[in-house]
Amino acid sequence: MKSLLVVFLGAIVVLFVGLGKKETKTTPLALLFIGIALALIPLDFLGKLPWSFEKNVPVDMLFFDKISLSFTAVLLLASFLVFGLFGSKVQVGSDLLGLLMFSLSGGIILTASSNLVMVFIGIEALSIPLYVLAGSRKTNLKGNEAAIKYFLMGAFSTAIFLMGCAFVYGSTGAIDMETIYRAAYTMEHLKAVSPLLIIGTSLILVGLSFKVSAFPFHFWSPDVYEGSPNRATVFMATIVKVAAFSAIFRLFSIVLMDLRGESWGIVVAVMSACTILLGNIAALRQTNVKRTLAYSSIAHAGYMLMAILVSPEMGFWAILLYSFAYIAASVIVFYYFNEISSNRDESFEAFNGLAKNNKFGAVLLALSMFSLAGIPLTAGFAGKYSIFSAAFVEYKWLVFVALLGSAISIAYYFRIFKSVFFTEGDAKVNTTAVSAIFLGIAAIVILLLGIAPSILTNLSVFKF
Amino acid sequence: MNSSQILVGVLSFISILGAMYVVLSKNPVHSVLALILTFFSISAHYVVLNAQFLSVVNLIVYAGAIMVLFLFVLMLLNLNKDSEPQKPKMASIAAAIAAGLLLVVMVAAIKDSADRIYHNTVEDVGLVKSLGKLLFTKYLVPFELSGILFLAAMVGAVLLGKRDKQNEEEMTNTVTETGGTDNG
Amino acid sequence: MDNSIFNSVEISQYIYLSCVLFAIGLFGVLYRRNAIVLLMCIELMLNAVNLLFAAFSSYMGDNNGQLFVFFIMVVAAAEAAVGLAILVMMYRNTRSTDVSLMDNLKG
Amino acid sequence: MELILIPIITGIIAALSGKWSKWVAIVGSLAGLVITAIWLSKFNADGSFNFVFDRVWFSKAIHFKTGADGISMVLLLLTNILSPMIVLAAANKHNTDKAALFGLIVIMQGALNGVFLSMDGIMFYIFWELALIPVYFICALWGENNRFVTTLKFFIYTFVGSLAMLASLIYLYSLMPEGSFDYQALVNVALNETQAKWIGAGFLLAFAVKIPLLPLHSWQPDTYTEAPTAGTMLLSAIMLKMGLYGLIRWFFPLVPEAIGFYTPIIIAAGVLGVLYGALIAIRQDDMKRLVAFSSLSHVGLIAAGIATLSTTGIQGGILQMFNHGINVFGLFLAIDIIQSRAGTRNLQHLGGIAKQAPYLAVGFMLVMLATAAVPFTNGFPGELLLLKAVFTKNAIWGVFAGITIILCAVYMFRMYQFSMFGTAKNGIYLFPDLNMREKLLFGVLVIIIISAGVFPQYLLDLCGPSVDKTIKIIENTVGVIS
Repeated sequence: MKSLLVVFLGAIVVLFVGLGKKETKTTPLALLFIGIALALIPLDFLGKLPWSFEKNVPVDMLFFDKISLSFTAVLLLASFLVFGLFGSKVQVGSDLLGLLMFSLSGGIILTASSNLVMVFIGIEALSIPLYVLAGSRKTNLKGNEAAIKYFLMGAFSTAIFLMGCAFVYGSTGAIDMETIYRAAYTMEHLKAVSPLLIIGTSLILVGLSFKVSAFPFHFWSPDVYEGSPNRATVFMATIVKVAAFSAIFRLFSIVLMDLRGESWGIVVAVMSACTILLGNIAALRQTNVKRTLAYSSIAHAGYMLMAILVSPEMGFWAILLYSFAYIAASVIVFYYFNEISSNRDESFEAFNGLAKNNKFGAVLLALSMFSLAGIPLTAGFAGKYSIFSAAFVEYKWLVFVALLGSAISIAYYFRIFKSVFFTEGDAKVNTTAVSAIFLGIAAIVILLLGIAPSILTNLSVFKF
Repeated sequence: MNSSQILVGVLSFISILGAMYVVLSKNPVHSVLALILTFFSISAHYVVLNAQFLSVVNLIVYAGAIMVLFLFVLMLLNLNKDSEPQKPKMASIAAAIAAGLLLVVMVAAIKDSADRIYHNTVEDVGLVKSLGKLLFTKYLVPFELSGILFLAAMVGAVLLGKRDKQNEEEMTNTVTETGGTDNG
Repeated sequence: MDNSIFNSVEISQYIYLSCVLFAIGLFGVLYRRNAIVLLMCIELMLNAVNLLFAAFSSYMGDNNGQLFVFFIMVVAAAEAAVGLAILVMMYRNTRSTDVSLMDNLKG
Repeated sequence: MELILIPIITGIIAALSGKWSKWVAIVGSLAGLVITAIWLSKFNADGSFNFVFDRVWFSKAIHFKTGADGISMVLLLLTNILSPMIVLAAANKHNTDKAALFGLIVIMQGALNGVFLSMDGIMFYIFWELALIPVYFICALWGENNRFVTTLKFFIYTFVGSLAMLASLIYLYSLMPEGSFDYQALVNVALNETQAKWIGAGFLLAFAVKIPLLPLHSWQPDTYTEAPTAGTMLLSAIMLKMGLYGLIRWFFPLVPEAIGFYTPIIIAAGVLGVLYGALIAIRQDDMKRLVAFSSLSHVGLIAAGIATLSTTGIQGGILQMFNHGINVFGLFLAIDIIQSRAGTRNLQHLGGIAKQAPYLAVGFMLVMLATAAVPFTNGFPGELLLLKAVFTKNAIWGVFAGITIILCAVYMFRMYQFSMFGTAKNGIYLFPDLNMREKLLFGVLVIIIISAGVFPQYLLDLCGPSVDKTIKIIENTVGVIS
């Protein structure tokens, strides 16, 4: 709650400090607020936190437990890195920064919501600023296209999500998650799950799948990612995805857990398998790095969906680890992509020869590629391992598909490798000291969670 | 068949008719007008359902504010003519199949389970008083948050609507007569 | 209050009505190409949802559903504002609101 | 523990230390050798695991657990003897960025030590993958023209193999009530035959790609040819042994239920590899390619010998793993020296080197004889034990495998004759003899070749009890293996 308030306050302050003045640099201010919010997370953890529905939090609609705080930490870390790396170089207006912070607070609401109304408001608060962000290059046709596509898809998926909520409301008589949980539990035990509830959860799943761009609702994301300005793309790829996953996790893994075998389990499993395969295979055929990254992020959504299918304790740990790994690596890759492609060349060739001119960058890129591909001793491996081992008991075939997907992913990650390390060229990135610090933080996250992922679990708060 | 059944039937018919016209009309302005008609019928439904507050809000927010905004934009952009090119048949068939499938699935789900929804009519449901009480106690947090959401939306709309000099110079095919700036 | 409506009209009738409206809206989203009409179709879908919520709420005697509708209306207004702003921006650049012209992004 | 960390840390330091990196790397890898020597002196060869180090790592199920028994000790010895020599051998290269190369070699040493020391399934997997990355970079950064495609093929082959192994490990893990990846716990899991076959398939895929066994070998000759010499040495002399070691330590003890199904396959693939490799090697003109195929042939015999699951077979396999590592290093060293001076390694363009470089001629001769398994060189006892084991298991396969000695002699002598004798076909070139560094390398090699040839008993005693224990583990499940 404290973090949420700080982010809100920060958004408003940033918005008004920069108002009217053209060249004010408000990035440090935004970073300050996000930093404070991030620092407040451990404080919240020190108190005794409920795991799920033990109510001892005064705020009724928002629910700050281990799950929401952990996801909030991921979101804040991600936005800290994004703001640090993408806010400093290009002149970003304070209005855009403020909007990003509004969006971030929408993400935090989403992670903490304990009521479908709050989920809805969270989604909207997360998305509406991003519709604007996607179109912030006003005269760029690609930017316009991305904005309109993102907006239409977003509004459309929200409508579907709301229809699902209505059905759930009709079948359980409630919109707060605790009552839904009870009702679903009772229904499961009476062996009389209402078809209304099943179709409601399916529609909710569809609506949220649009947000995380899971198959078959992924088609918009490569276009939107490509057309949006880089800072919006990285925000969509990291913060939106993780926030939407936190909502999916809470709704499906916890609230509707009892219905998994009955209704959505196999659907999610098939979706995740298709997402993984499609994302990885389609990424192979791209010539534009940004589109490749978009498809790769689709594939990663598939892996994260797997974590919904297992018991909440294991799934939570896995998805959290995966989120950390994913955001840290994505931010690094997008940063270098942003710096390199500034002269409008978004092909793989733009990366040619980076290793010669910028060793630091090449090593960091290698590290994040390894993490994304799931090579051991990076956080990506720890995340993949925990997801796979948790899912193996029930969904063996899915794990095989996922392993196959990982093997395929090597090929396109190594295309970037090829350009960076093995091809002559003149790609150059002038990393400032400030950027280097943020990149260093991301790299440390990757390495630390890769070498000793147990530090996450060993924090006493994560012991379930 | 008693009077309320007939009333609901007629209202439903109007809603569906309006909705069909929204989708099928070639002229966007006609669509908007049909949509307003649909919204009015839905408001009437709310009255029948004893949800007076919603009915009023629906009229004010949807039929009043949003639809006027739509009309305003349509007029502003001079879109009030049949500008849309014909779509290939295949696309319309595919769209119809997709929508029809969803409808069938939903109807099939309802068929068996509608009677399981329990009826429990409480006197003050839907009245402004009870809703207001709930809104400012239990739903205070979402209420405040949606205020902030509005702030964000407003900033965003202004940001998109305004034209800054730097962009003006880049602009290749500037359209001068369409300066809609205040849609927030 | 007049309770006769709840006794004489089945709730399923409202559910069917909302589903039909929702499906019409969905069809429109898939079928039409004018962005502004697409936006209208989405509003139509949202209204179907609202109606469904209100019906459930009235029949179950539970106020929460009606408040949900209130929030949907409010937020949809914000969304529509931003959407129209994007639309105007698009129109300035392309002199059209036809989404099928938007195919610059291809893989 | 220290055997893993010290090389990795010094490797990273070496990669960062610019022009001093050569010395840092040599010191780091020699430190590994010194620790191995100390461990050898303290080693208690009774078949148990010595020097056990155990800490919780990822979670309760995954520990950082290391330990060395006789089998590991032989391979640790091989790794730590060869790593300093590979650094030294690479030290003359005019590479653009030597620092990273030396660093990567030493990191590789640490990762390989990790593979041979792991006593936890996931830890084994992690080091298995970790060993792949430095060698990938060595090959891809300093290799020859076509290196990117070749190394990518190599990487994908091995990566797919390792993913299959990961799947098998997770499968095994999911069958345990108290999940754990501890070696002992994994060994203890009781499987039915179908499960054992599936799990075995995952492991075997990983190991067979690395060894490489016959249908999965296609990455090998290309990679050897394209890789820089240091990379080829690491790959052939040490990395191949990871697969063979995996067979002994992990494959057979973990899925003994499926050995009835898998041993014939491995023996067949091994022996066919022996013939195939040897026959192709005879026709090669590129010396590196020739040695690559000869290596395929030798390793096939080792795999077949191990799969007989007899004491002679496994002991011979371990002995031969050590000796093949030494010999193949020697061969690639000689080829590297020839190539760097003559500018080519094509046999058709070489000749007459012996006259100009007698020291090289003698050293090369000895290595070649050892590879051809001439008595009193190190190649002989291992090959003898392996052939005996295969012959006892299946006479026909044994006879086929026996042909290898003749074929090996043919291609080795052909290579030697074409390169060393006669006259240069490619004009006359000046061929300076070995310098001090190369003399040192060959000197050490000669000492090891002769001493391991004359006293093979030392290594056999070192690994004997552990081999017996491994066989006992398997027999506990499936009964006595004939």
